[in-house]
Amino acid sequence: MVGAGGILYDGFLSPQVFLNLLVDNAFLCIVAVGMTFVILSGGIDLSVGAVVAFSTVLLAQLVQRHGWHPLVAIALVLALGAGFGALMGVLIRRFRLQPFVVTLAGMFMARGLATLISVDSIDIDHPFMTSVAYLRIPVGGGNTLSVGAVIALLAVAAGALLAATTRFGRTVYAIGGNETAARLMGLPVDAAAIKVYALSGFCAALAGVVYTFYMLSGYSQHAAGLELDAIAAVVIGGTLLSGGSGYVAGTLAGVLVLGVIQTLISFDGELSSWWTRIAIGALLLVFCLLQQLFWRKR
Amino acid sequence: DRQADRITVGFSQVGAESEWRTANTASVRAALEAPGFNLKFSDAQQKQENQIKALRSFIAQRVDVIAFSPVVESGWETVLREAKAARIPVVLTDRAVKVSDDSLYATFIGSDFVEEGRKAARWLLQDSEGKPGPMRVVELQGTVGSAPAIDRMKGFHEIIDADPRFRIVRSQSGDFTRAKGKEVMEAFLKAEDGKIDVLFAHNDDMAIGAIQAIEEAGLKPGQDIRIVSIDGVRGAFEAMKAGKLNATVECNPLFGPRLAELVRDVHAGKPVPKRVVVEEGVFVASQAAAELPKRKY
Amino acid sequence: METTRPHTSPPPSRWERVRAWLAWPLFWPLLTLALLLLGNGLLNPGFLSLQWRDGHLYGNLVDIANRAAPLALVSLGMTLVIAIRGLDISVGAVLAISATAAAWTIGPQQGDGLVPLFLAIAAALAIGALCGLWNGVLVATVGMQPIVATLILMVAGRGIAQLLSGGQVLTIYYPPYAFLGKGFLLGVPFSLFVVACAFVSLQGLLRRTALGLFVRSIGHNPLAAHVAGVRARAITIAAYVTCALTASVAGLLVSSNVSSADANNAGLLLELDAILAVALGGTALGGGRFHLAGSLVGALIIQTLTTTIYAVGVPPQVNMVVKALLVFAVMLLQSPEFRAWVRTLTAFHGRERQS
Amino acid sequence: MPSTSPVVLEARGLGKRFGATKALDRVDLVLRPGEVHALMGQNGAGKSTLIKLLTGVERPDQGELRIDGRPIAPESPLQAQRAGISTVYQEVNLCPNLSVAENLYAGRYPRRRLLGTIDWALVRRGARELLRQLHLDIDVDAPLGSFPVAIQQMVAIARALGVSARVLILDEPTSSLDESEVRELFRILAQLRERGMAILFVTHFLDQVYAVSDRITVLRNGRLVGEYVAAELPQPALVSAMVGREVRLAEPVEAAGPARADVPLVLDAQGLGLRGKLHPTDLQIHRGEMLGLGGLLGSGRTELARLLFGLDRAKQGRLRIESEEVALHHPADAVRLGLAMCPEERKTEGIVADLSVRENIVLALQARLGWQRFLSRAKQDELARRLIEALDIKAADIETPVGLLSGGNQQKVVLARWLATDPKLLILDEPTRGIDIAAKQNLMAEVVRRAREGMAVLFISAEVEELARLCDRIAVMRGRGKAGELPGGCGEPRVLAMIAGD
Ligand SMILES: Nc1ncnc2c1ncn2[C@@H]1O[C@H](COP(=O)(O)OP(=O)(O)OP(=O)(O)O)[C@@H](O)[C@H]1O
Ligand SMILES: Nc1ncnc2c1ncn2[C@@H]1O[C@H](COP(=O)(O)OP(=O)(O)OP(=O)(O)O)[C@@H](O)[C@H]1O
Ligand SMILES: [Mg+2]
Ligand SMILES: [Mg+2]
Repeated sequence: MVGAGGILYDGFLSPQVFLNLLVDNAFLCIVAVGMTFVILSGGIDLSVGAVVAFSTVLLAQLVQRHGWHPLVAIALVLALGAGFGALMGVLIRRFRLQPFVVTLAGMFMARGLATLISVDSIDIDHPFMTSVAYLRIPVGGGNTLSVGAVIALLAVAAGALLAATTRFGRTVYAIGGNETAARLMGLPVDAAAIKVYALSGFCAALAGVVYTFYMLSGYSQHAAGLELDAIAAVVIGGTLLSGGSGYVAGTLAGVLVLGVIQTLISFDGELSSWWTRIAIGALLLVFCLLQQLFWRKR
Repeated sequence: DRQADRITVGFSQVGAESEWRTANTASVRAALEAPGFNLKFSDAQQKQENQIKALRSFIAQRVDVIAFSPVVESGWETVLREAKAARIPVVLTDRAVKVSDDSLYATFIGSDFVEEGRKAARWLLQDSEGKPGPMRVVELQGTVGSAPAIDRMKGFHEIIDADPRFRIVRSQSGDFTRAKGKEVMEAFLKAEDGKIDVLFAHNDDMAIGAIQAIEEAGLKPGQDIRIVSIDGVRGAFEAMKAGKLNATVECNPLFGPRLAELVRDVHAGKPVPKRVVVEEGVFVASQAAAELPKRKY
Repeated sequence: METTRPHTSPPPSRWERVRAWLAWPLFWPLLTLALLLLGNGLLNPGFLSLQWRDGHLYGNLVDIANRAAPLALVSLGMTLVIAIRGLDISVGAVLAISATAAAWTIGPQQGDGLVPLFLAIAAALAIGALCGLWNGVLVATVGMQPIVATLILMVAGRGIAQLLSGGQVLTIYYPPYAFLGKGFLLGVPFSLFVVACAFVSLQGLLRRTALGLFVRSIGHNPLAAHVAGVRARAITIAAYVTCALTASVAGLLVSSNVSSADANNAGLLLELDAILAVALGGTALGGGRFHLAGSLVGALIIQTLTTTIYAVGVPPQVNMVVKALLVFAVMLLQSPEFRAWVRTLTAFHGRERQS
Repeated sequence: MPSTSPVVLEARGLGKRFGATKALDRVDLVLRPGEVHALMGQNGAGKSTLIKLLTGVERPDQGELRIDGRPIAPESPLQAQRAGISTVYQEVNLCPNLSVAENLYAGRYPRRRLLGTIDWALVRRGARELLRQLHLDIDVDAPLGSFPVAIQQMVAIARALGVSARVLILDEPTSSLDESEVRELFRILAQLRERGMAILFVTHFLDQVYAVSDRITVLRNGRLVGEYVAAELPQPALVSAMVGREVRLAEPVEAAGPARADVPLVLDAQGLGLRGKLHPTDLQIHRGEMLGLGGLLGSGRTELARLLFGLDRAKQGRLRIESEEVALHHPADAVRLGLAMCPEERKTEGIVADLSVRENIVLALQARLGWQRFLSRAKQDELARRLIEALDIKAADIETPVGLLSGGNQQKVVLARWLATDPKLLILDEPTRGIDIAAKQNLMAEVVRRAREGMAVLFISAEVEELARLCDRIAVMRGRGKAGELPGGCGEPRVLAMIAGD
């Protein structure tokens, strides 16, 4: 696929194009890492896109209009994100509500609160924020990565470690595999499930922070539909939606697949709006069929 | 060869969320696919992220000029700096952006949403001359948080709030669509028990939906309730011709040729005005019959 | 530890009857709906009134039912798909395609004959069935996860619809078509008859044939159903086709109601609302247990929420927060664990006060 | 043995009610260190419920629990584990998606000292060690779900053994094990007993009870019948204590003898095989014949059954059903041709736990009839009632979800489902797993009766005695292929010899 892109479009195969995949999808990547845990545990979190938007607006509002130092504001935003996720987790576990519905209401809530804070978009010109936003970390050969991309890579690494080598991570897999069994094995099922949503909320808030750096603005309509992209990335990355099976590294691959599709589309420069959509669908189909083929072979 | 003489333009469109946008896309494409240009078109599916990616890819492909209709006003600083660093001039279309440094873009061509709101209000004042108050106004807003919704509301209120005869009794978002416009208007009519004098809709589509709701409630749109909206799409002219819509403020999407000129000038390094406002008028019901055949969208 | 419940004073038969009511799956959804309507009636006295106007019923209740019709239809189909452990997020796109296909079939002609009407309906249904087949095959035959499989059509579907419409909002100037979505039959919106028809035929299929048993067995334990000889693949495909068909009928209703087909906006976010309706109606999203009637009630609840927001005059920026709070309230009311928790809280306070 | 020896775990007057069923009624149980205690009772007597109360899965309605004289009220399995109780529940309750090693260590992972992360090397090594105790040599990194239930059960046992606990509770640990595995288990139990562990053990095999246990507690219909010293309770007395009346185990049913050559073939497989799973195999079954299928764990019996039923698709060979050549793509094809199969894995492939007993029973028949020919509710009820009575299924009523039945009764429901279709050929893969002795006889009598009426049966069982006694002919599998055939009534030793391969 990538090869085809290289043949078809000039400049497609330059290393920076690939690094840009990371730069432009850093926030998606971070959200998807949190989402991976939720899906592994057999749940789903639809609120992430809205939490990203809320985080950008709150951060922008605090920094631009209330004069907070960005770092303090970032700490608050991250804490709020985790708290919001934990709250949804408690509702889901304590009152046995369906995750889909709770997080859908959470999505309305977060976007609604974002709109309440500020209807229009807020530009950020705080020197700290701008300097971080423009910071480019050289990775050799004249190519660079943004801070957000580095955070995303760290998030993937941390997520992979968390999933593979900690008690919490393994409990998440166990819950997704067979919740009753996990309980009978004496695993802290409820606590872990709540932590999963808290983690997802935290990741969304972190993605919101990265997004704020990326856009240098806070806006209640940012990251619309991001939840679906994140879920798609996770599932394309090989995680089973019913839980219990999948890898964080796969999620990174899923994000990159979506990114490549987007890049292919934007490199084309011929497609009309509707053909763009059809092409995205077709590329998704091709990737999924390839994945299916690969799986069957294994 | 000839390929080299051409100006390569990367144009990033918001999406295809409305007829207005489709007309706009068609106009721009027609103008920039003409000889002398080499158009790279990209559709952002209403997402700013996608648009930023598109701009990045234009930069990576080293186009000569970038033109785009921003999805939102803010958040362009970074990518515009990259464009500037790559010495690619940027032309904004349709909407302006907020950036700290004006030199990040060469020029802006498009409409002034606030002014459109003002025009709608001015028409209403004019049409209400001599009519006694109080007049109960309802407003169908566009998508919450979108620039046209915010600005059109601002402009409209600026003028209307100064006249004590008018009272905006209800204001709700109709998401710029016919179906939502109709649904919200239905609820308005019932909640106000039909006592509504004026409807201001942020776009024609919502007005067209609302007209149906008014008819279904047994009232006469255009007479019992006066209606003014913005955009000037063909459907609005049909409604005006039928006497169901009183006025529409034009928001002209057909600035493709003008854009092509600007792009050529910018590429040639000629000085261009920082802001080019597209010619737009206000059309009322009496002009509709004559104007309708001329409408292109 | 005492275990014997003192069932002495009220005759057990009455208590049993109340319990049976409480255990009825539709009880809590219906109660929620009733409370919402009642709350509206209190806030806004005219809300519940119904009038006879121009030969049909007129009022908020009619609007709610009429507006909820497309969502209710899609929720019915979605219920089936969810019952077999699937998910269909392409319903919004299918709705848009069908609406556009219908409008496109009618074209600019403005006659009064009924032929274009039937052609339009046939076109919408055919394309809907095709979409359903596509989803079903991707899920059941290729073995993709339902959410990705239907994501493909969700993304591409609107593109196809726009391709058909050329990006325009297709206005339909053909009077007979308007009857589907805004006509009245016996004073009641025609769309309600469509929903009723769909509900009764689906309910009949599931209750009067073995399909209901098969669907539930597939939803609860697909492997066991397979071993027992149930043709799970065919039923899965049929469920996706049914779901897409309901979406295309909904597309007919929506486009007829506003006399136009908007490829880009028709049915936007419908999938979320439909799944929400299914969940509010008491269907488990994990598959197996399902309630068609509950999904109808769920759709009504959602539409009532929306209409409430419009009727009460909530400023648009607050819409989302209000909706979120209402959804939270509705869910908590329906959660037995929450009710038990409230009971223990109040019992605790009662005891405190006594001591 | 003096009954004054110290007590580790003591339950007094435990009661538990589920809706209308009183699962347990004031039951006492006393476990002493260094003793193996058998908990006996018919299907649905309340054994598993008692264990769930002891281990915090369910909370008792009444009664109290003490460990070392201190009252405890475990609220969750975790608390019970902390109190020193290690448990193997009746159904394999492990996570199929996790590796074998993880399942053994979940909840008590060894951590690396530096980072606090899990030390996977140690987990793997420990897992191999634990399994070696049970003489099990499998890939500990493979997901548990990829192994047959027997292996999963061994893993569950290994997990319980790995916990340094004071009380070990095993609910039907041997139900899907072969004799050799059972012997390993008993050897280990004996060691643990030496070390002073208190062991509670549930089984339906009487000989196993006498082989290991020191004491026996018998339950009947949720009530305590009594606690006995094993050595002082003869087998018939134990059986009557369980069943509640004087029973002479009915005259065991026996084989009808070899089928005559003129009886038509129901099934004729020629060189049926699937690469990597089953070598090409020939098999014939006549009308009214009971064909036994013997072999060791993993010898390929289940694979053969799956191929015959269309659950896997054969890549080689031909299959004729009633002299008609068929290609089975789907179990539905097999069901339509009049085949039936009671699968080995009850929980995953057998019952639909959330559907009622009635629905589970009619499911296969309905699938065979097709969706249009819907059995009326009255017919369904009648069918369900008849089979519930015939197989003596203990359920509150026919609308009870099957998941709420006791393990043995769930197994009977699966059998009932297939008997309801009145098949030409019934494939039974370990059908009597978890079924009590009285019921087992009853059940096999029913199967034999049907066979006499003309139904062909393919009977897979790990109990060689049963095979030798019941079958008209016995085929033996070894190393994923057929090793040979023996006539019925040839005696246990010959079958055993062929299974072992000498
Ligand atoms: N959660 C539950 N809800 C309702 N009834 C239950 C539940 N759990 C068990 N029962 C009932 O309690 C009774 C005892 O069941 P239990 O599982 O303890 O039997 P058992 O002695 O273990 O039988 P088996 O030998 O078949 O495993 C059965 O009648 C069963 O139907
Ligand atoms: N002792 C064992 N060690 C490793 N794997 C085993 C063992 N026993 C069985 N298996 C696995 O079981 C799988 C299926 O075996 P199969 O079920 O065909 O045998 P079977 O004769 O039916 O045995 P069972 O007695 O368990 O029914 C094989 O894939 C094999 O890898
Ligand atoms: Mg049991
Ligand atoms: Mg087997």
